[in-house]
Amino acid sequence: MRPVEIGLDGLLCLLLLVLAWKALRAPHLYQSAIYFIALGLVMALAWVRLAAPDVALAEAAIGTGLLGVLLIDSLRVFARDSKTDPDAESEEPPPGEINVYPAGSARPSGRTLPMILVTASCGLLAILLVEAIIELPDGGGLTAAAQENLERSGVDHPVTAVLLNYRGYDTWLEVGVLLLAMLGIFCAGGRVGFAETRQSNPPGHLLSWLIRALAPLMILAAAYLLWLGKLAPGGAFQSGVILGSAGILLRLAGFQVISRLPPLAVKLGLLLGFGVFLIFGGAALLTGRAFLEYPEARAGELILLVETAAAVSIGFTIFAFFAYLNSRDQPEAQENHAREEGGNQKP
Amino acid sequence: MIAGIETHQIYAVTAGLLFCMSLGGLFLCGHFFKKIIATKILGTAVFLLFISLGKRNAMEFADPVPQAMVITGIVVAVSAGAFALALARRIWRETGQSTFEDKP
Amino acid sequence: MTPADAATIVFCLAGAVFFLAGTVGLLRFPDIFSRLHALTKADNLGLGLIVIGLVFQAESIAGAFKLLLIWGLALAAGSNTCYAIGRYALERLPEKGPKEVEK
Amino acid sequence: MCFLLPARLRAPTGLAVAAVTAAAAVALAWQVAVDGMIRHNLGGWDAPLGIGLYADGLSCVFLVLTGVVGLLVSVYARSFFSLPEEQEGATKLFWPLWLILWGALNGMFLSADLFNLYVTIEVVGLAAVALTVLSGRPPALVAGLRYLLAAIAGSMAYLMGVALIYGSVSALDLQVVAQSIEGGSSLRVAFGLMIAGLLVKTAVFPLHFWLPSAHSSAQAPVSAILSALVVKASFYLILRLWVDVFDGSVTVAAGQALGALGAAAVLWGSYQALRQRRLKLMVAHSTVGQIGYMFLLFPLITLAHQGGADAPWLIHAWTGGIYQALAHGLAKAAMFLAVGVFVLAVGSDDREATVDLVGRLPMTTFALALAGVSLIGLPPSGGFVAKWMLLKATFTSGQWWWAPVILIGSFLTAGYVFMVLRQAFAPTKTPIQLKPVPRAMEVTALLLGAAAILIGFRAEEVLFLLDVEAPFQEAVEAEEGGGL
Amino acid sequence: MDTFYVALAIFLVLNVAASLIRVIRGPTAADRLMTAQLFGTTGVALLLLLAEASGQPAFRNVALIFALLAILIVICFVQTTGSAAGPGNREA
Repeated sequence: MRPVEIGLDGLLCLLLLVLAWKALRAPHLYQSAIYFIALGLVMALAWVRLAAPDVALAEAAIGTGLLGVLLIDSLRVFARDSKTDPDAESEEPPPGEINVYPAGSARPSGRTLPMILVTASCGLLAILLVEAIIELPDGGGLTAAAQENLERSGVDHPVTAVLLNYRGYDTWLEVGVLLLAMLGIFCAGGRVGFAETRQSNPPGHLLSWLIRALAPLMILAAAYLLWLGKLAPGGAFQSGVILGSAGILLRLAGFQVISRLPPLAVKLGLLLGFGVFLIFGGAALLTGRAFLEYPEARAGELILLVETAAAVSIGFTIFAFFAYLNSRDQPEAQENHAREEGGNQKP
Repeated sequence: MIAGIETHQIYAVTAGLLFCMSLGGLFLCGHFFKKIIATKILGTAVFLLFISLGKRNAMEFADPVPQAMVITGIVVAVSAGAFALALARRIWRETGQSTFEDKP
Repeated sequence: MTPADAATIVFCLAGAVFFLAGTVGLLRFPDIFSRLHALTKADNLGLGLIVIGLVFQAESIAGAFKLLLIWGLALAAGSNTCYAIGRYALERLPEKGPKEVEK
Repeated sequence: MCFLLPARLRAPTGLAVAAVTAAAAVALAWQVAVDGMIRHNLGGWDAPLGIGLYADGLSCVFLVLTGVVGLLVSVYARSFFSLPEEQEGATKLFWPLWLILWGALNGMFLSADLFNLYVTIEVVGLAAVALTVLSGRPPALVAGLRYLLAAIAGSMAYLMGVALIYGSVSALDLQVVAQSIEGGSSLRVAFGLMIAGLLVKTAVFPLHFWLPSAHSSAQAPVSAILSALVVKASFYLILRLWVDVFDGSVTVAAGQALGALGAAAVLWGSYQALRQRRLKLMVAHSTVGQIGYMFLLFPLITLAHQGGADAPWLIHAWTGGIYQALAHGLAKAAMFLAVGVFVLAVGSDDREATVDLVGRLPMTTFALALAGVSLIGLPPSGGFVAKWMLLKATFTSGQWWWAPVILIGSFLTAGYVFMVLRQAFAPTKTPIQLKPVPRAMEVTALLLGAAAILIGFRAEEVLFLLDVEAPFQEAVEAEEGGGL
Repeated sequence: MDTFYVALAIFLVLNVAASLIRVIRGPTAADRLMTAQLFGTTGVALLLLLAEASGQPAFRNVALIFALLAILIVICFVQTTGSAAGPGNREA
C-alpha cells in the first residue's frame, strides 16, 4: 500500500479518536453533540476507505438524518428546562450550552478512586484487545460463499442478498426491534399516540421554499436507493431512513402529518414491514419450504416487495421516533418540574 | 516496514482503542446525554472492527456478510439509542435529574 | 496525462485553496459575521471547484449531473445555514453589531 | 415450529397467544425428547451463510420453563392490569411488549447463530426495559435507564467478541465455530468479552448494580418475568457458549473465577436481602444471591472436563446448576407474584406492614412459603435437588471450598424468608383493612410455588429431556451404566 | 491520478482537523454550528474525492445523502435556538 494512503488512513483514525475523546470529555453537551455528528462524518469516510458503501450510506443517512436531529432536539429539552434564562445576554455561556452538568471536568471529589480503576482497567483491556486484533489471521470471510450463491438469491448485489435472503431472519428481527423501540418510547413518554408538534417559529421564505423542493427530492432519492439495492449498494434500510428524514423535514417545517393520521393507519405503518416478513415466512412454511425461504424463480420480485414494505415501515417508524419526541410535552409535567427545580437546580 | 501496513489493520486497531475509550466514558461520564453518546461510540467501534475485518478479502468491496450485519447492528443501536434518549428526557422533565448520582 | 486530468487537477487545487481560505478565515477572523463570510466562500466555491474538477472525470452525463446536483444541494443547505446563523447572531447578540469585535 | 413473535393484541387475545406459545414449547420439547435434536435452516440456507435454529435438551428445558412461567404470569397479569390502581402510564402496552419479549426469549433459546443471538438479546433487553418503565413512575424510569445502558454495554461487549470470532474463524454458526476453534489469544479475549458482556446482563456480582432497582420498581408481573426469565436467558447463553462453543478452550482458572463471582454473589445478595426493609427490594436482592448458585456450576464442570469427560461428579454439577435455574425461575416468579398480592392488599411495601396475613390471604402466604422453601433448598423442593446435586459435586470433585458458600447462602436465605413469614403469621390487635385481591392472582402464585416444589419429585423427566444432545454424553452413559 | 486525489483528501482532512479548534474555542453556539457546516461541506468534497480515487462511483451516493440531509440539522438548530428566542416566538 502506498504511503500516501497510509497517511490518509492514519489521519482519519487519529481524527476518529480525537473526536471520540472530545465528544466524551467536552465541557458542554452542545459541543459533545457537534463532535459526535462530526464523528459520524469521519466514520462515513472510514467506511468509504474500507470499501463498504452500504454501510457508508447507512451511516450517512442515520447519522445526519435521524441521530443528529434527535440529539440536537434533545439538547433543546435539556437546555430549555434548566432554569437559566436563555434570553439573558448569552455570550457566556451561550444558549444551547446552558444546563450543563460539566461531566468530565468538575467531578465530585469522592470519585477519584473509581476513576483511576476504570481508566486502568480500560487501558488493560485496550492492550489485550489490540493484541488480539493484531493476532487475527489474514484473509477469511464469507465473500466467496456469498458470491457463489448470488445467482440463486434473486438479486445481484451481495449485501442485499445477505440482508434479505441468506440472513433475512436477522433483518426481520431488526424491523421488529424498530417496532419494539417505538413501543418503548411510548412507555418512556407515558402516552400512546402523537401530539401536534410544538413547532415555534415558522420557517422563513427561503427555508420553506427549500423544504417544499427538498421533501419530494428526498422521496425520489429513497425510491432510487431502494431500486438500486437490487444491483448496487443501497437498499431498504437506507431508503427507509431517507424516507423518514423527509417526514422529519416536513415535521420541522410545521406540517402536522402524523398527529392527524387515524391511529389505525399509524399502527399499520409501524407494523407493515414486520407483518409482510411474517406473511412471507409463513407462506414459505406452508408451501413446504423453510421459514423465509424464497422460491428461486421469483425471489427477485418477492424480495423487492418485502424490501419496499420494510423501507416504508422503517421510514415511518424513524419518523415516528422523532415526531413523538418532538411533540409538545404534557404541561403538568413541566409545572411539576418547575416547582421542584426552584430549590436545587441552580448551579 | 510502513509499506506492510494495510488499511484494515489501521482501522481495526483504532476500533479496539475506540471501544475501550467509550467504555471508560460510559462509566465516567455523568450526564445521561453523554452516557448515551458513549454507547453510540461503543457501537461504532464494534462496527468498525467488523468492517475492517471484512476488508481483509482484498477485493473491490468488503465482505458482504459483516456489511449486512453492521447495517442490522446500526438499526438496533439507533433504536436503543432513541429509546434511551426518550427515557433520559422523560426523567429530566419529571424530576430534573440528569445523572444517576444526584437525587432531587 | 490527458487534458481532462490536467483540468481536474487545476480545478481541484483551486477548490482546495478556497477550503484553506475558509478554514483560516474561520480560525483567524475576529467576529462572527466575518467568519460567516469566510465560511460561505469555502462552502460555495471550494466545493464548487472540486465538483467541476471531478466532472471532467465523470464517466457519463448522468454521473456529471449527479455531481452538479450534489453541489446544488450543498449550496442550498449552506446558504440556509448561513442565513440562519446570521439571523440568529443578529437576534441574539444585538449590541454586538456586525462591526463589533470580540475580545 | 415456534416462530412466536406475535403482534399487538389485547388481554384476551394475548392470553390465547400465551397459551398457544406455551403449548408449542411443550410440543417442541416432546418432539425433541422423542426424536432427538432438531435443526431448521432459515431461508433454506445452510451454515455458514444462513442462520440455523436448533433445539436440543438444554434449549427445550429453558423453553418449557419459559412456557410454564410465562403462561401463569400472563394469567396473573390479566387480573393485575385490569385493576384500577395499575392503569397509569402506558400499561396497555404490556401485552405486545410481553409477547415480543417471550418470542425473543424463545428465539434466543433456539438460535444457533452468534449474530442472531446478539439481535435476540437486544430484543430481550429492550423489551425488558420497556416493561420496567411501563408504570412511568420516576424511580422506575431511572432504574430503567440504568438497566438499558447496562444492557447496551453488555451486548456491545458481546458483539465485540463476535467480531473477533468472525475475524478468526469466518463463521457465526455455533457448531461450525465450535469445530473450527483452535485457541490463541484473540479467541481468549473474544471469549472474555462475550462472557463479560453476558455477565452484566445476568447481573452477577459485582455487575448486579442495575438489578435490584430495576426489578423492585417494576410492576409485580413484570418483576416476576424479569427475575424468573430474563436473567435466565443470558445465563443460558453463557452456559451454551461455555459448554458448546468454547468447550476446548476454557481453563480451570476461568471456571474458578466465575465460581468465585458466583460465591460472592450468593453471600452478598443473600446478606443484602436480609437487610432490606422493602419486600420487593428483598426479593430482588435474593435474585442476585440465587443467580450466584447457578454460577457455581462452572468451576465444577470445568475441572471435570480437565479430569476427563467421564468424571462422576460432572453430571451432578451440570444438572444441579440447571435445576437451580429452573427452581429459581419458578420460585422467584411465585415470590414476586405473592409479594405483589401482599403489596396490593396491604397497600405498602414495608416488611413491617405485612403482618397477620396468614388467616386472610392463606393461599398467597402458602405460595410464599413454598417458594421460600425452594429457595432455601429444603427437601423435597426443586431447590433442594439443585443444591444437593451441587453439594455432592463439590465433594466428589474435591472442590470442597464451595460447600460452605452453598450452606451459608441457604442459612441467609432461610433468614429472610422466615422473617417475612413470621410477620405474616404474627397476630395483630388492630387488623389493617385489606383490599380485595382477584382470586386468579392468588391461584397463579400458588401454582408457581407448588411447581417449584413439585419439580423436586419429577427429576427424571427433566433429566431425560436434558439428556438429548447433552454435552457430556460419556458421563451420562457412565452414570446410567452405574445406576444412580 | 489516484495519488493526487488521496493527497488532496489528506489536505482537506487536515483542514477539518484545524477547524476543530473553532469548536473548542467557541465562543457561541453559532460558531460551533458554522464549523459543523464547514465540516459537512468538506466532508462532501472528501467523499467525492475518495469515490473518484477508489474508482467506485457508488460512493457518490453517500455524498448525495449527506448533501440532502444536512439541511435537517440546520433547521433543527434554528428551532432549538428559536424556541428559546423570546416570548414572541414561544410555542403557541
